[in-house]
Amino acid sequence: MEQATILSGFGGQGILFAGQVLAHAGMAEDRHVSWLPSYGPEMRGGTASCTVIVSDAPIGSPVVDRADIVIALNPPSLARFEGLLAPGGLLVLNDSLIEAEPRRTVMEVLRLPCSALAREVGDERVISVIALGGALARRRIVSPESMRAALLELAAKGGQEVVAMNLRAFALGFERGAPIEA
Amino acid sequence: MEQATILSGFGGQGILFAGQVLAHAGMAEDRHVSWLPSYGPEMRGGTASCTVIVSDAPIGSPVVDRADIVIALNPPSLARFEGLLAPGGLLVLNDSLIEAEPRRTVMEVLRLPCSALAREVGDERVISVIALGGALARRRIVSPESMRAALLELAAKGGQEVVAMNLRAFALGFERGAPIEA
Amino acid sequence: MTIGVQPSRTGARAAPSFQPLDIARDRCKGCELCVAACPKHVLELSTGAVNALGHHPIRLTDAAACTSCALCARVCPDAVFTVYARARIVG
Amino acid sequence: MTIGVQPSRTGARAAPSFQPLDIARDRCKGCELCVAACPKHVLELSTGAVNALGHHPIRLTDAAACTSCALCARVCPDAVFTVYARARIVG
Amino acid sequence: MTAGLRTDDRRVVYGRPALLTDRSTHYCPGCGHGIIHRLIAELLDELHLGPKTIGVASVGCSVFAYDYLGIDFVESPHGRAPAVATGVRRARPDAFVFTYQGDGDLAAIGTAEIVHAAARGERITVVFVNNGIYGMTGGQMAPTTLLGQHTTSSPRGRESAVTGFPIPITEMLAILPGVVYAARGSITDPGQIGRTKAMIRRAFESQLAGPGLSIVEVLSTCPVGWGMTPTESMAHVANDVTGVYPLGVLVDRRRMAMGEV
Amino acid sequence: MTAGLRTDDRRVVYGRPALLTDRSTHYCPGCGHGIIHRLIAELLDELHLGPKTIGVASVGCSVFAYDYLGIDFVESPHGRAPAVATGVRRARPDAFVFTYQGDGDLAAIGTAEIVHAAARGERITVVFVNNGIYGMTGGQMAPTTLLGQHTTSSPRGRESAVTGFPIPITEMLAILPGVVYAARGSITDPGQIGRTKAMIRRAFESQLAGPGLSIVEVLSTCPVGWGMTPTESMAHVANDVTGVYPLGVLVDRRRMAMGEV
Amino acid sequence: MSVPRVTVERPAAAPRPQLMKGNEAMADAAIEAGCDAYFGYPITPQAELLERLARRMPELGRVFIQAESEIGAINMALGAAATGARVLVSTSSPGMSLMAEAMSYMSGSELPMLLINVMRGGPGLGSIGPSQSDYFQATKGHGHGDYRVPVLAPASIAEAVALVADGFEIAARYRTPVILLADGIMGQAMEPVVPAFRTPAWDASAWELTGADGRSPRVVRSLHLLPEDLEAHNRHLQAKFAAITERETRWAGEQLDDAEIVVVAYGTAARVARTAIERARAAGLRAGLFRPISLWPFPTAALAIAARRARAIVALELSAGQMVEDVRLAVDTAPVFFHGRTGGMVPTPGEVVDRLSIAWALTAPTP
Amino acid sequence: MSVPRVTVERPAAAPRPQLMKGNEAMADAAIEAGCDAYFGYPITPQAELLERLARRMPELGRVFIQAESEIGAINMALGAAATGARVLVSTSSPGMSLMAEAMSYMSGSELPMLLINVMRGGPGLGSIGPSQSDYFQATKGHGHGDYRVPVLAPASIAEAVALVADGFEIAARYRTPVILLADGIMGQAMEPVVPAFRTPAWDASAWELTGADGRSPRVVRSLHLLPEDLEAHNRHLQAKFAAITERETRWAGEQLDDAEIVVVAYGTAARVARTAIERARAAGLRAGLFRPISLWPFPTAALAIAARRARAIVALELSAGQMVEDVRLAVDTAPVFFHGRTGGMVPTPGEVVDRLSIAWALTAPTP
Ligand SMILES: Cc1ncc(C[n+]2csc(CCOP(=O)(O)OP(=O)(O)O)c2C)c(N)n1
Ligand SMILES: Cc1ncc(C[n+]2csc(CCOP(=O)(O)OP(=O)(O)O)c2C)c(N)n1
Ligand code: SF4
Ligand code: SF4
Ligand code: SF4
Ligand code: SF4
Repeated sequence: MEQATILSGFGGQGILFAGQVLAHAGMAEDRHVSWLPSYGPEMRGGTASCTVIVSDAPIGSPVVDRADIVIALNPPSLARFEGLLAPGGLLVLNDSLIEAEPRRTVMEVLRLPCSALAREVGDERVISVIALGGALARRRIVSPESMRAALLELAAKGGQEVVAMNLRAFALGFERGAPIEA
Repeated sequence: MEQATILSGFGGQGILFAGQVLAHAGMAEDRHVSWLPSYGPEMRGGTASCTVIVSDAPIGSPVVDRADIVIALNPPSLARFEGLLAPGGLLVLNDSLIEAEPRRTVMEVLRLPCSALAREVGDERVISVIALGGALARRRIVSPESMRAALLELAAKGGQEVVAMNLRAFALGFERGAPIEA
Repeated sequence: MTIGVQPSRTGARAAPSFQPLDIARDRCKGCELCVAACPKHVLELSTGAVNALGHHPIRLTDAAACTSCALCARVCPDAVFTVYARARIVG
Repeated sequence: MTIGVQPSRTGARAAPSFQPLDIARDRCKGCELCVAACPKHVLELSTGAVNALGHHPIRLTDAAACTSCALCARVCPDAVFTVYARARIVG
Repeated sequence: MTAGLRTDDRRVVYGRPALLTDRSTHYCPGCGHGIIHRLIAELLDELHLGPKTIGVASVGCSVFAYDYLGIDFVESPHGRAPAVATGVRRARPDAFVFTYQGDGDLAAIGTAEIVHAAARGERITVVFVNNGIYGMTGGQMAPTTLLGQHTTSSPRGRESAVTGFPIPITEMLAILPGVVYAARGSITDPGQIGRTKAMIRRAFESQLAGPGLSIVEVLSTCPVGWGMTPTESMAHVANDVTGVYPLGVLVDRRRMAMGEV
Repeated sequence: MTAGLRTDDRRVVYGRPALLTDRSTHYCPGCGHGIIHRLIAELLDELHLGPKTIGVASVGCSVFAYDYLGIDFVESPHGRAPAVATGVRRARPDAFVFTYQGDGDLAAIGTAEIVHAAARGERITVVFVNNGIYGMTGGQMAPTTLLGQHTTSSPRGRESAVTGFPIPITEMLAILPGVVYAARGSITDPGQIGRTKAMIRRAFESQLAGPGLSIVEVLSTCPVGWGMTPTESMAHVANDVTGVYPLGVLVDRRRMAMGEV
Repeated sequence: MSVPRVTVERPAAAPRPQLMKGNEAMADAAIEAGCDAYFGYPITPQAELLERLARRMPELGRVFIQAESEIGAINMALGAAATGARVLVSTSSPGMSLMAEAMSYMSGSELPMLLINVMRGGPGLGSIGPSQSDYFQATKGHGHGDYRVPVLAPASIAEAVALVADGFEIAARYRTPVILLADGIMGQAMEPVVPAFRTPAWDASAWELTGADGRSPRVVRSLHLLPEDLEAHNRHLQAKFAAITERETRWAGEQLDDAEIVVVAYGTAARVARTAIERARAAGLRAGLFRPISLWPFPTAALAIAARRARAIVALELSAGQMVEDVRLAVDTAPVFFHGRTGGMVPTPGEVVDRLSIAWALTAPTP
Repeated sequence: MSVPRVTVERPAAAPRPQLMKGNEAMADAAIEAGCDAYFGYPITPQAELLERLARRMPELGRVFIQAESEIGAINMALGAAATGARVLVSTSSPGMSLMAEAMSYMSGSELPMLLINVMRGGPGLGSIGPSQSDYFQATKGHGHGDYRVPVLAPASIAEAVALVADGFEIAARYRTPVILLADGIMGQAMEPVVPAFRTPAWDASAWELTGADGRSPRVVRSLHLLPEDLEAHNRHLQAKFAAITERETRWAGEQLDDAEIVVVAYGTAARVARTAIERARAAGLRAGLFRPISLWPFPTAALAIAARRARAIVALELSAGQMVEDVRLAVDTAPVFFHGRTGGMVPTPGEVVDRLSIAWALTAPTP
């Protein structure tokens, strides 16, 4: 099975990092993975996004025309990627910045006040990890354990403090994302 | 009918100029003409040569593999172009510089002490015109009149003196080149 | 248009409702160069808000204290400010 | 090898058969820079002859007058000259 | 006599220059390009040059200058702006022509083009924005980078033994007789910004006055590339960069010629 | 005591340097390249550098230097010799590396390469032969051509209004800290030839001594391109060219560093 | 405000043929075509073109600049073209290589220019002898990105003169650089030229930069950072290239009607072929000449038709085999043979006749 | 005296896959392949390659120089290669264009080098999005003169790593520059790479300049002023190119055995094709993938064979259609369709499936 996740938001929201964490987690589970950043016009300020594919078979196109999960952390991201969501896919929205309602209905929507939660945790840059936590609570692309392990590895160079913060962020998102009837 | 003449010698012997005179003369007789210089390694010092074609029909290749006349003013020129002479072609040699005998025999050879004659006329650079005069005495590619007219036109920028000298040179060559039984 | 006109010397405190700055909020990138340049320390980022560019935009904390010196405008890379002074009374 | 060794100071006129210059005739291009450089004016072009390159090569007109100062060799662009001086008598 | 004043009785003390378009720039927060763009827009307004100006954009973060300045613009390949400007100038003797170039663009790949535009004395103005780094491509070392400065391509800090020394290109250009005006300013505070604006004005006026190339090097910032806040960046220029690249007028041959003091 | 002398008792006072090959050059009669080649051959002989030298040829009449000097040589695209030499130098720290470049090659198309080799302080020596013209291609104007000089591409004489001014490129390079030695000599008479040889020797020794680029500009001749006899050409350099390009040592940082006088 | 135009004074004398060097004839043709500005850098074998314009352009009050390099020259051309000027650049092979980036920019920015490449032998510094080994470069992959440049190849000096005017015309009509691809012989040889020069139409009002006076600002650019935008721009360019292919394909044929061997050759190679074909026919070989004049667009359809009745096709080039690829793309009804000489060598009529005989023999219809 | 060699310390840990960015993986592969010297200039999307080597090469005591320009970089490479060094250069499309002249020189001088072009959208400044629009440039007419350069195109980051080593090997074996042609996605994406790096053989004794110590002087040159000499040199080069064509042609096939539609694609396009083919087969279309790995020499013969049983060929590129010309030269047994996106756009698997369906329908065997 092949699952594609698109993360998108402002630069400085830790989008690319979160995507790499997911890819690492997938690799830790001996799955095939690919991580593709938007390296285009978004560079300077603006919007950053990346596509992460986790699959049981060798991966074909690293560019997707159907995503199983779209994580949109700001309004432009929603507008840009909503359309790529596969029927029944999961849309994670940053409630703090996005008032708009998604145009499509054949999908599952998870609204999280990511910005607010990030401030709780203490650093805006963990916002993507929070959202990713929420997403994984709904779609077990990889196990929470693999995610934590990957976070430990990748956040390490930032020091204990940063690692702890990221783990908190993931836990928080994972908890808030849990389906009500769970 | 198409006639190709190759003039070759040291730079400074007026080779390219003499070739242009011949081409002009041909044009004056409403024939098709082409003039192709060697612009290659010879540039700096060394040997200079050019190929002049005068023809009644439009000219194909400006590069020839058969020449009707070869004018060789120094030893390297003889070595290089003798082979291109068509059977029965005319070979004009600068006796002053070339001791060697041509290797081939199926041709007409005209030996003229061009360098010596040039000094008579008073300028080394007319040596090619002298040789050309000799050649035309044996092969009427163009009429002497057309040649004189062309000389008048082309040498003009050099002034009266130069024109006169060139006319003398042509006359001298033409006279010395005349077949004995004429 | 950048001739260094000085704000009117009326001596009096500006009426509180007078607005010396127009701020193009959605152009602001929160670089805080104006904050450093403002001699009256009446500029700060509104950390609560995020503008269209995703930045916390600048805000004027005390309109009355602003002297319309326009130093903020001179340092702003994004030409966010239009600066006004009270009109002088003619005649 | 270009150290400015002076020719032997024997005082005496060199024997006429002494040849101070070896001239690589077929290298000469007849530029006459050596002619201008020679303080004794004993170099000139042999206008009668033409060398392999088609130039009138240089010739030494008076071997006896040449002081082996080697100025010709120092200015020659084509390293045509080898310059000799009489060997000094050892002991 | 404050009576009778209504709050809407306001005079504009400082407004957005007319030649700046409405688009907000793609530049990073606090980037010096924004300030320098504004100075150019102000001067073109003040000198009424907009309608006869042809700008020549270079390749760098500022390539988009043509989106922010409301004038005719032509884009150049990386480093070639002075050659492109030469073509514009020769074909349009009556136009006002300036290039806007970063230090990677002008002092590295474009060295031959700027040197020879200067040697020819092309009647153009060059606004040379030196932020000591390749901003657009992610903060690599430039020939102008300070010794010891850490960049993505000099991770251990620039070492003179391997990469040589910061290049004083404007000083090199200043010795060419074809250069009528050369100066270096900065934008570290309102005062410096004012002085730099005066330099650019002088450079523009030199072009209007007659032959010769005029150039103003502006010591700018790249907060993102330097890994500093905008305010720190300004301090860095004021404290460190100006030590290597001294501010001031390097040559003003018009003044010299006119015997001005 | 002249008795007992036989005519074959001869000492070589001056001989063809060992590193000059036997081929006669393709240079025109009286061309300065021949003299400068000889000086280089003499110095490589004297300093015993032949076996460790890698020469870098440029594109110009002198491209064939590799046929006349008996050393390893690599050919460069037009103007790029300093970049090629940089590659050679970095890959062969122990080699002796020099470029031989004409003024069209170095001061026109190759401007960026020489400036940045100098800025990097590459440990190479540049023999820069300035004959003020493009010889190989038929005598066109070069950036170094004197004002008023007639060439095939400046038939009315070089006019500063259109083509600017002769470029003092060596002076420009001399201000770069990466340049350890820069000097300008000529070959107009045995004395100047001797002085120029001393400059090239100093430049070679600077490379052997340590980091930094050393360059010697040699004011040379192009009799054919100038339409003068070789002797006239030498006089022209002595009387006119040296007025625009003064002879002498422009900078000797080794000396300065070592406090030599 | 428009580019200063100089009214061209026609030669007083009645047009009687003049013996002209190719390079000089092309220079004069450019002047007569109304060329406003020339930018170049010396290189053999095109130097006389630059030198001629160095003398004549200033006399006419037009722009002549010898740039510091080929890169300088073509970027000056880019700037001048952006102001609407009729621009000429000339060079030879190595210089052409240096112009790859700017050519891509000019095509992308839709700027017109005529660029003359008088080819010499390569690769590298090579030789200065005549060559056709820049065919691939001119017609295919010179610069980066998806763009094409019309390429015109003259087979005589008279034709070179005509193609200079045509080149300017095509450049302006389609807002694209145009390459006139000549070889060293076309540049160096002298042939009679009837000075029947032509001044084609030129309307730059659609793109010329004049200063935004009374109109909204214009930007001449090749950057479209959003891939969506750049793709749209590329679609526009491709449509233009399709139109050029449709309308500007040029070729000439000689003795094709009964030809069983079709020689495909352009430029000097076509001249050699002509002589060879004469000799071949004298020897009983029915040969004919198909001569592409536009190398891009290549006359694919016309060649396919001309090849139908042929039993063999012989591509003749002064190269190791470049145009022959386009010949093979066009022809699948007969075997395609190749003959070429490289490095400045020119095939002789004799050796070509030999090749034709071989092809003739190899393809003899089995009785 | 030989180039300073650094013994490469193999990664201590057992080779467990690492998630690596393409640009960084290629940089590491070059280091492991024994690269002595790197010369480059920053440009997106290859900057990380330069940055990685900026950190690692000095640590290993090897040469890293950020040149003043791409022209500086490749000419430094020329000089270093002349001394026998194992040289790497990297750039992206516009920078590649600037290297045309020196590439022609290096091929003519027979100097080895690996040159990585991480392609972006063109023409001109274009965009920084992924592209394959430099195919013509890499395989045909980049520089002037008759020369060819081996071109290798990876379709995954793991393959890019392998081809770096292969590239160095081919470069040394045939004394030629080699191009590794990647697109922006190959440079920017991250995929697992098993660090199974390889250090190919390298013997420079035949050409390296060391100073003429105890041997006669050597000259590395491309100039052969006598056309006869240059032609002889060209014959030698052409023979070498023929040998490369014979021995170094590479390609891969997927599901070709029963394929009635053959998709021809390389690099990222091949990855998209793979997904599209999966979906197509799910829909009952028997499609397969022919993936050229060496773009020059192009796997002409292999493709011709693979195409035999196919009823349609679909060339898929991130360009307006360049490789498709080589596909057409190879295939004459089935219609060749083309699908491409330009300017940094990447075809989606969905749109490719649509194209396959159309080709499938159009070529349906008439009952
Ligand atoms: C030929 C070429 N090489 C490299 C690049 C990549 N590139 C884009 S901008 C740039 C340099 C930017 O630095 P600078 O000129 O200092 O401007 P800044 O971005 O710092 O303002 C480079 C190398 C390019 N576009 N073209
Ligand atoms: C890219 C390129 N452009 C132009 C040329 C033609 N060319 C050969 S030598 C030369 C310049 C020669 O002048 P200079 O460097 O002064 O050397 P000189 O011949 O005067 O000694 C030129 C332009 C070339 N070979 N390559
Ligand atoms: S200087 Fe301008 S952009 Fe920066 S914070 Fe102030 S208003 Fe905002
Ligand atoms: S200087 Fe040399 S080349 Fe010139 S004339 Fe004297 S010997 Fe001959
Ligand atoms: S990268 Fe640097 S130069 Fe570019 S916009 Fe950002 S701050 Fe400005
Ligand atoms: S053209 Fe000039 S530089 Fe070249 S060889 Fe002749 S004299 Fe010397």
